[in-house]
Amino acid sequence: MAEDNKSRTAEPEDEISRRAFFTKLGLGSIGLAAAGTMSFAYQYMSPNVLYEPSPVVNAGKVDRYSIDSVTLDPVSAIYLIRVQEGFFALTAICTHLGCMTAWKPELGMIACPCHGSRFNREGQKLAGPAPKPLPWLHTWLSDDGDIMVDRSTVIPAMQFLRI
Amino acid sequence: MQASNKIRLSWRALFRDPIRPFGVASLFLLMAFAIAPAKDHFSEWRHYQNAYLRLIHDRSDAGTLQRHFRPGIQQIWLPEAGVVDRCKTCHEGMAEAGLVDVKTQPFGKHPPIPHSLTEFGCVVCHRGQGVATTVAEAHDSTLAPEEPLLPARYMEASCGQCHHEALSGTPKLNQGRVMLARYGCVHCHTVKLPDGSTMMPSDEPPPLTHIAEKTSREWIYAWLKNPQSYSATATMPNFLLSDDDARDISAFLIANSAASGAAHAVLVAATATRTADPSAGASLYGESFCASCHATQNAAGDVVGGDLGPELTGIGTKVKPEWLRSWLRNPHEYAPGTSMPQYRWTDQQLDLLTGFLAAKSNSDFTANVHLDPATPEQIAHGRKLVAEYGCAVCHEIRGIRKPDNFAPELSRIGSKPLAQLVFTSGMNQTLPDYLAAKIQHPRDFGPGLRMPQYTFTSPQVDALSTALLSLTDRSFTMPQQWQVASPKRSNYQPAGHAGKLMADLNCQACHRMNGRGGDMAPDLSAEGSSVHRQWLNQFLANPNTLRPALIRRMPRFNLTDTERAELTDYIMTAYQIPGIDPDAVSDSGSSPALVEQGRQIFYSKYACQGCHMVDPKQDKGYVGPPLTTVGSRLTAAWIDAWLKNPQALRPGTIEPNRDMSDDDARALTAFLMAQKGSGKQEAKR
Amino acid sequence: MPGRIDRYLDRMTHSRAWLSIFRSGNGPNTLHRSLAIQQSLFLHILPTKVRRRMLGLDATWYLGTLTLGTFLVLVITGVLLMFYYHPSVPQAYADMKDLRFVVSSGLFLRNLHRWSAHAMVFLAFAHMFRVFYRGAYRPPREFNWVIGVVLLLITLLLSYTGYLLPWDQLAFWAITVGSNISSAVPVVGAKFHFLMLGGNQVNANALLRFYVLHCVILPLAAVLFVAVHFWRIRKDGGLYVKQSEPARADATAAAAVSVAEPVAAADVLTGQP
Amino acid sequence: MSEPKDFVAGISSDARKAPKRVVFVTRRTSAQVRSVDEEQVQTYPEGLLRAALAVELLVIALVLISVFFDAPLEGIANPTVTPNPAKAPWYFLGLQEMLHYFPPVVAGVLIPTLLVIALVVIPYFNINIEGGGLFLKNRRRNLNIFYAAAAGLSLFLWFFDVYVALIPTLIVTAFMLLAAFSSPHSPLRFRRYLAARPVSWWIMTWFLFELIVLTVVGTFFRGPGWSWVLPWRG
Amino acid sequence: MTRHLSVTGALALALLAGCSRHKAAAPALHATAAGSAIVVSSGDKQLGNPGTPLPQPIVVQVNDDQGNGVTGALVRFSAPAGVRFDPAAALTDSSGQVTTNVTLGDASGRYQLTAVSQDKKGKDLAVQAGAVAAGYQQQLGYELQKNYCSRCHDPESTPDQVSNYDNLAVKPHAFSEGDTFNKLSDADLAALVSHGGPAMNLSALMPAYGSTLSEADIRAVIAYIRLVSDPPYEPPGMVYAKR
Repeated sequence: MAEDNKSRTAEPEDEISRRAFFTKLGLGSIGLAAAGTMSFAYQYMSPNVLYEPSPVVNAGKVDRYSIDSVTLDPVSAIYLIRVQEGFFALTAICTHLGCMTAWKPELGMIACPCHGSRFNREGQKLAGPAPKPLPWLHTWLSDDGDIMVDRSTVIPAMQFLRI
Repeated sequence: MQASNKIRLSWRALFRDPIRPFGVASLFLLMAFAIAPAKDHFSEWRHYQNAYLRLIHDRSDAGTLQRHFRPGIQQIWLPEAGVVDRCKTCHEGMAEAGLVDVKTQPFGKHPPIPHSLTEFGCVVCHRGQGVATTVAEAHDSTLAPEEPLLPARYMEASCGQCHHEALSGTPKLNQGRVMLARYGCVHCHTVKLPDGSTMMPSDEPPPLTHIAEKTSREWIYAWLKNPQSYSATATMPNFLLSDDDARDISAFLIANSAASGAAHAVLVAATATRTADPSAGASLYGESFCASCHATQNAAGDVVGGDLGPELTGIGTKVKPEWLRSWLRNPHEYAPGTSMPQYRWTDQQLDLLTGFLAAKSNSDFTANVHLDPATPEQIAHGRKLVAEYGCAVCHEIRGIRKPDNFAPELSRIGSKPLAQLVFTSGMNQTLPDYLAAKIQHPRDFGPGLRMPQYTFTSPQVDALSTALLSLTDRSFTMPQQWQVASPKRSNYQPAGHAGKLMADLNCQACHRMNGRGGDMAPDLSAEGSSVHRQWLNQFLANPNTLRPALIRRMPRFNLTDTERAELTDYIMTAYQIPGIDPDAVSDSGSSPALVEQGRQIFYSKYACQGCHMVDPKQDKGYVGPPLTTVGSRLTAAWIDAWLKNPQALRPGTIEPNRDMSDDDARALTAFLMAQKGSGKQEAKR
Repeated sequence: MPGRIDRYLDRMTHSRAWLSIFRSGNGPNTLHRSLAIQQSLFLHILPTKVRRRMLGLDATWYLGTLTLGTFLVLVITGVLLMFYYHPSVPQAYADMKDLRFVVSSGLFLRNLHRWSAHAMVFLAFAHMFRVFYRGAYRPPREFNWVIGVVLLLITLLLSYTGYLLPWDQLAFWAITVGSNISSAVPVVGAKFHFLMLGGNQVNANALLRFYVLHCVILPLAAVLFVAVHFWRIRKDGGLYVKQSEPARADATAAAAVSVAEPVAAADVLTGQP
Repeated sequence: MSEPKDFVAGISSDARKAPKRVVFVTRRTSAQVRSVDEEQVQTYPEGLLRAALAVELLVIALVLISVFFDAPLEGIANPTVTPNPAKAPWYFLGLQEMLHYFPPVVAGVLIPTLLVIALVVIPYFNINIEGGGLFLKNRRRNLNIFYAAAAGLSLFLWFFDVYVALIPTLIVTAFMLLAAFSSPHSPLRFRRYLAARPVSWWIMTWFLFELIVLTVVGTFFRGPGWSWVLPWRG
Repeated sequence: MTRHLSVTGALALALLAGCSRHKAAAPALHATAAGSAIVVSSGDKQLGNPGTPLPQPIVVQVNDDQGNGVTGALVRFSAPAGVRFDPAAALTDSSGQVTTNVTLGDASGRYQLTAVSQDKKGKDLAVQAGAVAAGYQQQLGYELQKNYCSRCHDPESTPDQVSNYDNLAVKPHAFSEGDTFNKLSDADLAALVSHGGPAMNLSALMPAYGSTLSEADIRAVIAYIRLVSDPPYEPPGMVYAKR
């Protein structure tokens, strides 16, 4: 009963202020908990492992590609292009709205079916709404002579893979 | 009362004015919410990644290692194989060549293997639970289909999931597979392989249809009681029969035996010779090279000889002389399927050999076996036991049909869930230990079990366990691109009359032809294109050995000239291989200069004398066959082709491929073709 | 510093935006507080007033409240778990493993969901027996009791359907055993079993059906009936008072009452006395 | 339309009328209004605050449990391998225990259905509105019914060897006998208490007792092949 | 109260039982004698496989000053983690010998096994025995060399496989000759095997196996040679952690 007596005999105003304190404590920590839960939810929602094909693509041996040839690998959505200077890889995804572009040999350019963007063989935009040229992808030769393309790393244009 | 009063008071204190407890409770709530993510943050794998970073931090190659290091959970995902491996999360240095000196797990470098780690993942070979990111769950989870880690000693089993042929890197697995076939495991246990085929036994359990002609009931009894006490190399396991059971089974087998077609000459002569001249018998035994297949115990007490046929140390105790004689005369009459060749011995030779063998007895084996005449009940009970123990699975027994899948199928034993295993008390509760124990002490796993007792050494048990552990579920669901074509099984039989002759001689017991046959003697598939007809004919008449280093030699069959001619013709015509054109290289008559040049490179450039001998006086080469008479034996075309690429003609031969130029090859061929001096003499003889 | 916070809060709670949302505004007087209940969609199914002694612990043990609490926890955790769950075979089990091993705090959420589910079943039972022994089911509350029974069944079904979703041995065999009971019903049993599993055995179809039941249909039903349940508490005259215990009631009341009129949280925020 | 009638039957839905306190009038009580206007407080904040408090405590407990105890997860579902024993969720184990004794139709269908029906109809019986003790009024008849019921039930359970359910039944029966031979004037408080219990109380208590016993047995005392095991043994 | 006691008692008992099952209490060994020297009499330098028992047991002998075996001397075996001895400690038998079966650890490579006894003054007498565990690559190398190399490189002659060693004008080196092989780098060895002796100005009796064995095979053979070389082979430029 000691509790009771104390509270009964307590001065109203400091009683009130104590209540005020506890209320603030309660609501405050609930607020914090809510905030924490938000960040917790964010952490939870961002996956730690992905079930996606690896960004590194094995494009096979060099001699599969003739000089001045443009080869589209629809699965990994990249162009494998061999020119005099060597090899380079472009993404086949249009920089406008992500449609899959197509190589038009008769025109000698890369065309996007969706909104008519046109790119030349080096990826520079020739026409259409596309905001950026097609990015060049990092390309190298593996130990056993296969051409490897990393779709996740973009390199500045005109860096050819010399053979 | 006091207590309850207190409780009531405290509750009142709590609920009189909710604000205060509300505040406090909210604070605790906040703390509680803080715990969960914290626990998640201090996870095992983070601890190991930090430890790894500390490890590589002050190495000289730290830069490279840190560049390769990927924080967070690492995973190898192979959808077609159903593999999700997160082992690399902790085993960060797995593929780091620089860490070869690091012994502390989980950071060591993976030892070199013929496969890429990322291409096959970890669990395919090591098992364990790939998805797990905690040590305990990853390594010793036992929930099917997650299995505990496969101990290193059985690792070869993992190779066996895809590779069904013998690999040079997996001796243990190969041995285990051979044992499965040789010790009759696959007689009772069906083992289906992913390619749809079934594992075939390689042993030859004798038919018991006419056993009464062959041996005595006493011997059967003693043998049943303990086969290994008759001969240590016996492949028949011990069924741990009680005296009565052994008695009844022997009674049944004798009673059940029927007369075979074999004609049994009464062996007056033999009994005479047995006492007469053992040394003659011994020499005949020797020059017939029986020891190539049959072992005997020598004076020193160690068993020497081949293991293709049964050990003959105590044969005299085992078989009746008249049976032995008729068997030696023509084994096929008694056991049509046997691989014992039909030597064409003369009656006198037969007597000698019979006498010699009949004298090889350890009479104390059956010494203290005394059996009363069998009663019908015993015979009936014997029949019951024979059916019960599945004797008919291996042996052909009159009136008892071979039971189908007599014992549990083992096609997927390698991934049997622990939940389905029944362990004996006190044993390690793992699948490998279960298999080992089951092989060593089958009867410990409960009364009424019929699996017999084998006498295996612990390496043999390891090998068998390894072979069994390779029979997994996964091996049946391997992705297409991983499957390795298992070796072709051929059931080639020589055709025609010569074929019949070769069947009688059981050439294929030792020689492989067109993919079928033993590996004791050279593969004859290319014989026709490699040797001279005349030489072959001579050889069949008197098979002198090509390789003095070998114990095993071709026995001499008393072939008639017509038989030899027939055989020679057949071999010369049937066993040709394409690409060897006899006319391409001149068989004889090359210029002496060329021969001399050949001699030069033979001795200097290629130093063939290291392994071969041409001139017995100076050469001592002992690895390859002597080439003193090679000219009269081999065709020039064959020698030429052989020199250029031996492995193409005989895969796996140890003669190294020297990529010889055509000129060198021609010169050497000329030189070797010139080596036929002794050959001529032989031809004359 | 605290003063400033107070001022900010004060300004906030008197801003037009705030008042447009919480029309009642707030104040220490009864009107504000009644309005706070009445004008909130969620609260208005509660009575604006409650007998003080019903707030004591021994009246209800707060079992109903706690059951609702577990339900809320289950809804939140359940929704979060759904983000990582595919109701397909065998992916469902793989998802369990991922939650266990790679999803941040996935294991914790799953535990929370599972244990809360058990707690809810237990609390629902406890609530029922408590109500019975208090005689709170008596007229005019008999229909609310019936609703309570329905809610109990829904709770059991929720837990039962959720039991299959991990697709492990435990789940599979519990559901196999359980579902076979239903096929023992004389006439419709077999058909019902067939419909429940979408086939004759527990397989991908069954998993999907249980998933839909567990995540959509049953929760909706539960929410609906809970609303009615609360509504009926109010309409049936508030929490049940036992006529036979006025004496103890007073004691409780005396104990439960504090002299000072308690200050609502919001009032403290507004700093009004 | 037709002109309005002067008398409208049906429920008045006049919003201005204050809601009336509902009073229940039993057979033996005359309708007299006892207005105990006891003190009421605002639900907000008083009630809500307490509710929030209760829920907070609950969540804290649950969170702590979840942090320290992991939810079970066994091997992937495998129709070919039946775990032994295959147990339903704990709250169904009472039922499964019954299924061990009775045919599915009885234990799986009949009993649960009856239970639900019983629970539903409880409030619609007037038997214990007054909460009168079972054996206080027309004792002889009730006693006979009770004897019959108890004996019948016990025999039934005994016939099926359902000792797990029989023993609680007997215990409850014993207490009911004790109640039957006690009166509101018994010296012992406990006996007075028992004597005042109405029939519904007895039935529900019996049910609760059975439920607890069966569930506990099914959860802890049943091993492979639903055989009897002792949890503290291994 | 009593129940509580009984329960706790039961728990305690269970605990004890569990423990006792786990650690099989080994009988305490007391040396009744002491030698002055300890030698490995058999089982040294064996080739085994990871996690597998060695083909032969290891036998060590404790001798007195006269070199006669001492009976009843205590010998303890020790080795890197993962290696198991059966028994790990024992008293020498009448001939002064202790025999132990060794199971190697799960990592392939070289293992140092130590046997320790004490002389009269209580000073430790230690002797080392080496054992190597062949991993996949070394195992492959072992099989290959057994087929292709050992006919000449292994002086041991057995009935099954007569050694050609004595027949060679220039004697090949046994693979265990570390002093010879450790001088050669992996590249040199690879060249020697694939191009033959003349390529390295060595005897022409060493044929070229470049077209017979694959590079991986040759690497495997080299790995085997490195494994069995005595003294042990130290790979050059190996990076060791500074700690």
